[in-house]
Amino acid sequence: MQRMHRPDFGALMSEPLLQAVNLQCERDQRILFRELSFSILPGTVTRVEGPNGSGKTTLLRILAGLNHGWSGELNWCGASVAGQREVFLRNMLYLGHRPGIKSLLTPMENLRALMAGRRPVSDVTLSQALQGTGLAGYENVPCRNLSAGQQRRVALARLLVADEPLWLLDEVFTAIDADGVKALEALLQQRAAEGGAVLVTTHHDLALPGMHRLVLGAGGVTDER
Amino acid sequence: MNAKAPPAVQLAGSSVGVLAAMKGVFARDMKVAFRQRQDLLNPLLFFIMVVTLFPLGVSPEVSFLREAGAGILWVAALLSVLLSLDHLFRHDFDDGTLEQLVLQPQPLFLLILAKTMAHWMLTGLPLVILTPVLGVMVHLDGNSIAVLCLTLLIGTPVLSLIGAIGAALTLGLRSAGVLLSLLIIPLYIPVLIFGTGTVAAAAEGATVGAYLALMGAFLMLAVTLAPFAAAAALKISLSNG
Amino acid sequence: MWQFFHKLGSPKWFFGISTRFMPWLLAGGIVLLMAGIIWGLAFAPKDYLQGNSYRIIFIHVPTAFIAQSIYIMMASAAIVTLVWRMKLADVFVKAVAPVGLALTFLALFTGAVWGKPTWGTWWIWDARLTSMLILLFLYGGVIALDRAINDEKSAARAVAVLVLVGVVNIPIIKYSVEWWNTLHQPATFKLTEKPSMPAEMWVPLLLSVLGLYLIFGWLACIRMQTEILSREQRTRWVREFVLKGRV
Amino acid sequence: MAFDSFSAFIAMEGHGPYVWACYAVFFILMIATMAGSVRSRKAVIESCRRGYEFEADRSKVAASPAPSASFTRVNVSQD
Repeated sequence: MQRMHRPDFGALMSEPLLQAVNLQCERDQRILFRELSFSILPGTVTRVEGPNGSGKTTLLRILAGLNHGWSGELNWCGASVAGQREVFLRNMLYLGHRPGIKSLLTPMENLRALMAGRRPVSDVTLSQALQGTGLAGYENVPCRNLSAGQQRRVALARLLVADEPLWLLDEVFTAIDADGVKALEALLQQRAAEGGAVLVTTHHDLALPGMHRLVLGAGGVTDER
Repeated sequence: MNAKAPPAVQLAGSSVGVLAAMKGVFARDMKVAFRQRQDLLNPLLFFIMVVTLFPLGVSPEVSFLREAGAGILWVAALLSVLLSLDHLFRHDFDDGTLEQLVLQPQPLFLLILAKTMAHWMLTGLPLVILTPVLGVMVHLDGNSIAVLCLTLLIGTPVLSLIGAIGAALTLGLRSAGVLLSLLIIPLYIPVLIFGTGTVAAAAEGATVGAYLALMGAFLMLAVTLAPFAAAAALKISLSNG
Repeated sequence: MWQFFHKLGSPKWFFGISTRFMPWLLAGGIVLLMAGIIWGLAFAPKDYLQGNSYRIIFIHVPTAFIAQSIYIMMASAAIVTLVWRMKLADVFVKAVAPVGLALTFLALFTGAVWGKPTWGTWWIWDARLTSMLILLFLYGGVIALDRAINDEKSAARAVAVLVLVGVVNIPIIKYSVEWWNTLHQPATFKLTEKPSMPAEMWVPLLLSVLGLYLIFGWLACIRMQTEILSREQRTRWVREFVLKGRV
Repeated sequence: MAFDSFSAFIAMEGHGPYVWACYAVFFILMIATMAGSVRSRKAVIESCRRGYEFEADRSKVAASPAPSASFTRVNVSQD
């Protein structure tokens, strides 16, 4: 996979992009995590780990601003996320379990619709992105005729054109074949090298040197660096 | 970590304008709807069938139909819109499109306004277009049919807008369809009253300008307030996921 | 001031203070309500137009009035829920909605029964009765939505949105129903509209309204306490209250 | 007193059934609501108490942490 969007290194930054202070989340009368504090620095890949039900998905959704019902502080570039929601949303890309692909539309139309609210991207770039995820020749086939893995790749094509510095990727490796996983690993690494920050949950073993780990567990939270 | 200097990243620039984003949402909904044309026809068929039930179930007499016709058509239109509301957010919710919509950097209520407009174009507008035919079938006179079409033209967007609140509130719940009707029907009552009342006034020869203006005020109120409520409701419903 | 506000939102504080008030609310409510009702039933003069059937007014008006004001109170609490996220506010909405439903039903039932000797029919599409019927639907919707959502916090916020949407609609509904009423049946005479009511009538009416208000206050307190206990059962103060019987 | 006798009070000049039916339903429903509220408060307190006692028992028994998952097959009788 080859990224289409190459950022120019104008703004040099070393302060944390996203900072969580004392996050606590309770669900159905059960505390998922408490006193969870961490910083996401530019140029890092962080893997959120933990057994099923430890709150990995919930954490990512909280960071993305989808879930309410938590307490603590979330800061974007040093200021509260709540006060600059639109700026934050413009700089954050979230891919969830459900990737946001309409089965009635073609990969091309899906990608175009997903980018429509973010930044103008030419169709040429979009089709290059689709080719980059191995969907060459499928650009104009309705997504419902594609396999689960191919549909997932449509969503991943977004990563090839994304300019958001922060990526929150929830179980993106699901239904992706071995080659795809390798390519995606390379992509994440490349993104980190460009200065982007990636937070990822997965049950795959990732072979990424220098990867950070954020471990959620029933017995409490450890933040390993 | 490697010992290199911290890498640099540039923050993303300003996002697409609100209008362009709304257009994107609208265009996608229209495109999806036209890929699944059967779903577009269903509320229309339902509309026709409900109207058919009244002459069969109550009386085919011209005098009855002429008096009740506007009410029958309004109730049938209301029910058809109600029937279609369940789909307004459901598919988007199931495939994750809704999450992406909420995470777009533009104000959510405007994006919802775009979605609701698409919903109206796909359900309300066809109902209005079909109304003259059914109006003739229930023996309404020409003037009444014209006024009825006007009230539906102003009223059905209100139905879609208020309905969007209900659809957002019941998103992802069991038996959402029935619950949606329970929540929304009481809120539809004023529109129904003024819709049919205007036609009745026209039939008695009164001028209807004031009534239509009042319905226009309803529409303005719904356009300005309903998307906010629907956006708040949508965020709450998504928070469960 | 802010501290007081914060304290007001604390379930524990509310639990303690309400326990102290509740006996007074209940006793005062029962005394006032019974005084109003007995006065109204046995001592108030007969209405020259409607005869003795008008004596239903001493429960019809209190139930109708309080049923409507409960919805307004719920809407105020809904704003507090959405803006300040105060726990007590959503406890209040959840606790009093069924009471509002019951009182709305009573207002409708007494109105319908009153209609029989007055209009000669059990139900007439009178503007007030119709508005009350729609209010009953609104309460039904609120309760149904609350039951349907499992997650407590989401349920509270969703219900708050619905209540606010409803309260914006109530004046519109009332106005439209009244307009519709004049359109379809001009000049029926209204059940509770009196040009001038003698003091022997309105004083007992006032007493029963106040009495029912106090009883509603008691009901709200006890139902809120129930809700608080079940929500906060993992806190230490509830544990102590349950095991040792004190707050 | 607006009535001459107790029977006149009950009859209310023919309006008695309506008036008394209203008051009966009012009192029944109000008392039911109040009694129900009292009972559900007691029920919640009782269920809390049972919960605390159950927890207290369990904390004595379970000292060793259980594995997060064992995936042992459960035999299901198929009648």
